[in-house]
Amino acid sequence: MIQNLPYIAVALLIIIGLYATIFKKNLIKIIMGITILESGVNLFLITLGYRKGAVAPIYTNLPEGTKVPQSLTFPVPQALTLTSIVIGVAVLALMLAIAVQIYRKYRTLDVTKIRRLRG
Amino acid sequence: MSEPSKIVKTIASIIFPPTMVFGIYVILHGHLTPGGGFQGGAVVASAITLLLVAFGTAEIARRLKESHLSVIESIGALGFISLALLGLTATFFYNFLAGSGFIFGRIPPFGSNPGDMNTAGTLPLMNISVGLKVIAGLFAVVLVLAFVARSKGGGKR
Amino acid sequence: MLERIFTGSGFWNPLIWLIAFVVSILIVLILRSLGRPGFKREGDKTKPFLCGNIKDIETISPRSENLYWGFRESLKGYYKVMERFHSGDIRDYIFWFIFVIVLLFLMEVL
Amino acid sequence: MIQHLPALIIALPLLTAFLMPLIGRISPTFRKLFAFIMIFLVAIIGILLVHEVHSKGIILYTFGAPQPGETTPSSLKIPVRIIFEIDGLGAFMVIVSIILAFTAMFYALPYFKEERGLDRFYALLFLLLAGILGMELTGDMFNFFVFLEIASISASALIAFCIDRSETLEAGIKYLAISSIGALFFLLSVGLLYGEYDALNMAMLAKSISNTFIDKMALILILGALLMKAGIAPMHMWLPDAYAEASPPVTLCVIAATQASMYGLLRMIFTIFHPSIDIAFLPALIIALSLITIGIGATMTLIQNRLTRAIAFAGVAEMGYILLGVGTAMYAGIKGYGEVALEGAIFHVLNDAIDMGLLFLVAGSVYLATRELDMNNLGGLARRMRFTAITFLIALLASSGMPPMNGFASKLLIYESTYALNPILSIIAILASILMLAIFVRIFYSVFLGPELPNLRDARDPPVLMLIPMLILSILIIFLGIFPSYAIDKLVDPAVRSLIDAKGYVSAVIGGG
Repeated sequence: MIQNLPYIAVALLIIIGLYATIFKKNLIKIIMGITILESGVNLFLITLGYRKGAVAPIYTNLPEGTKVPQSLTFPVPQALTLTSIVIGVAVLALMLAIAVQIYRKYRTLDVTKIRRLRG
Repeated sequence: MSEPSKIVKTIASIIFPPTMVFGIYVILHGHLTPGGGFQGGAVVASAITLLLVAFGTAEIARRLKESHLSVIESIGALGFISLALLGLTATFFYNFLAGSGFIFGRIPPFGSNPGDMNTAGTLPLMNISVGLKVIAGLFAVVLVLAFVARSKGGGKR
Repeated sequence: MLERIFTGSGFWNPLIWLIAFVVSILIVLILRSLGRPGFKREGDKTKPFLCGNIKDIETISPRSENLYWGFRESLKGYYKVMERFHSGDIRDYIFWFIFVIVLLFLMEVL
Repeated sequence: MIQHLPALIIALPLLTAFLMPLIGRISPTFRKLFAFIMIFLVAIIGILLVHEVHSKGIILYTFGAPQPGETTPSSLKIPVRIIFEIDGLGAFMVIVSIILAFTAMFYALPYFKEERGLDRFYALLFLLLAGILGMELTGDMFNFFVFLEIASISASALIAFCIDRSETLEAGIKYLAISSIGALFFLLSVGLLYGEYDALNMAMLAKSISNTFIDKMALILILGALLMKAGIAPMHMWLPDAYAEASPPVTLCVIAATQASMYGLLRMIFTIFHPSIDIAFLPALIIALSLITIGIGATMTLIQNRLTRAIAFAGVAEMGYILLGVGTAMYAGIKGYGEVALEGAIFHVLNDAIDMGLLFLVAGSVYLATRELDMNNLGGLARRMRFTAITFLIALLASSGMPPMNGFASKLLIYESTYALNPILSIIAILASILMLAIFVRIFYSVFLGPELPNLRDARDPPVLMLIPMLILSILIIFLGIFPSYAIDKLVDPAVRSLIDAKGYVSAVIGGG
């Protein structure tokens, strides 16, 4: 049970993120929802690389008696997560910048009012 | 918007140098310890953002032009891509410095070791260029958003 | 150059089509030349007949939204649904995306 | 140098994108010249690459390896490095993207004159090109995700580029939000596959995937994300917004990104998942989705009053035709008429890109001449803009599938193969195509025919530099229409063959049979 806790957290985060993106009206909250969704996916990737009782795969100053590579966690998912975080920062920055400009033009962040493109 | 108090300014000035040093440390030791260009760059950019919060947008924008930031960003990205292109003797992104005995060229021993800065070939150089790009890019984002926030706070439009 | 592509049950050759097109145009031209040669275009013969007192007939033309009015009128119910479907609300976009994934998932599980 | 082509075709756009802010400081004219030279170089590299692929078969490029072809390190038997793997389909998509990007850049150089921040615009355009090309060349799942995100981020920044109009911002954030969620689902499924097989390489995954529940989940998530990115109903709503509000050069590049997503779909379905995964309802569902897409696209075009938006909905319908071919091929297996359907679908990718691109370029010329896109306020433009009217006529005939234009050849392949599957499908497809023709005639009438409007008296054809890309695309349409077998033999057939030969794709990387 306890080792499944991260996966439950992943599911919760993804559901919370999707809930926020589908049911919240404020554009900023939708952006937050996307960020939460992204944290869920990142947590999932990190959890994949975990090995019970293993240490981080850093060769400098490993504890005495660590077996390489058996008692190291997988480094690849961590690299994936880092890349995903960097991409997430770019997406977040761009979305916020556009949201600011949208607020300037529409004077609102309510997505039910930001819909000149329809039909 | 009221001016931040003296306490904020003082604390920001005290915290700023260690944060900068820590960020640069994270960038430079990216190939040895957790961290690297992006993480260290984010730390440095947040240090500058701290100044932005404490001393106001106008003061920072007077000293750091946004166009300068974009030039720094370009230089960082160009450094990265040209390091990758230099590896074209073998393949793109080939680590041509590793084990060459030249700068960052020492081969580290396998397994646990105390960590030697002078290893890993092109990786530290790439970390530095990514760091430059991230510092400039993140700070430009913060600066632009701060400008927008200020122009709205003034009740314009 | 034999320009044909096979479609499983037949083939398509644009050159043959072009030749047929040219031939049919020739036939049309021949038919046209069989018409009355003395026909004159002047006068009111070629103008459309309009009742009522409409001025500036040369500048009036139906605007884009009035074209195919009948089509639109007969499919009014459909288009009402479609306009509600294309609401322009960003949440609906995300909702339909999730909907399709959940649909796929449920179809797989059930 | 020839073995480094796959790396250079990504590296050059990236280098250009990063150089742009520096180049822009020198002089605007130099910036234009530089952008043009670089896009020309990228096009040349692309053509050379395609030639290499056609003469030598699958090309591999391993990043950071001592040799480009050394896919697996000597001590390990699994591919750990990022690998670019270019087969016939990838080469075909490179051609499609390069045609679109080249004409877009050509068109953009005179289109934008007075706007600020143009060096960012060109930088983003090249970044978008790098993202699209990366998606088409990569042989690594995670790398595909990264390039997908690069393409979405730069595309949405480009869509929202003209911040003077509020609608562009709206379209930009809608595109960014939906595509980042889609990309996150893609990443989730990459994580699932990695957790199960410890592999990110597409060939490695294709070899090891079996029919487990997790694989099916991963396939469903990937399919959802890529169908959305390809603009398939009911997830197509971002597409008319994005296409209609972006400036025409950007729209062309976004079309290329959409087609790259369609490529991803083909790659995932036929190379990675198809032989081993068995989801019974999937082909039928794909066909159903494609019919919905065709129907919605064609009927929604009718009630649009904005020129670009009407064209964009027609683009939705075109994506439906491509998916119909794919679905038929999935249903029938890649043999017999299934192969014909796949051939039609892949050929239609090229045709759709060219037709839609030309339509949007014409819309851009109309906008440039009149500053108006509402069709209620347009009319009689053919008197003043003869060249534009003729190119629009060519493009509308092509995209509604009239012989002898290129759209007819590919649609015929799709019709006949779906007829073999079920006549009703192809009847619906043909009816929708006829409807599209009728609607395009309406658009043509209301924009170009009718009496001349007094406020549009000084509308003119765009300058010669902008006519050239339109001319290029028109010539391509007519050429591909009259000589379709040329394109099919040279480009489409290698793509279809490489899709059929999934084992070859795998063994090129891992070795063995």
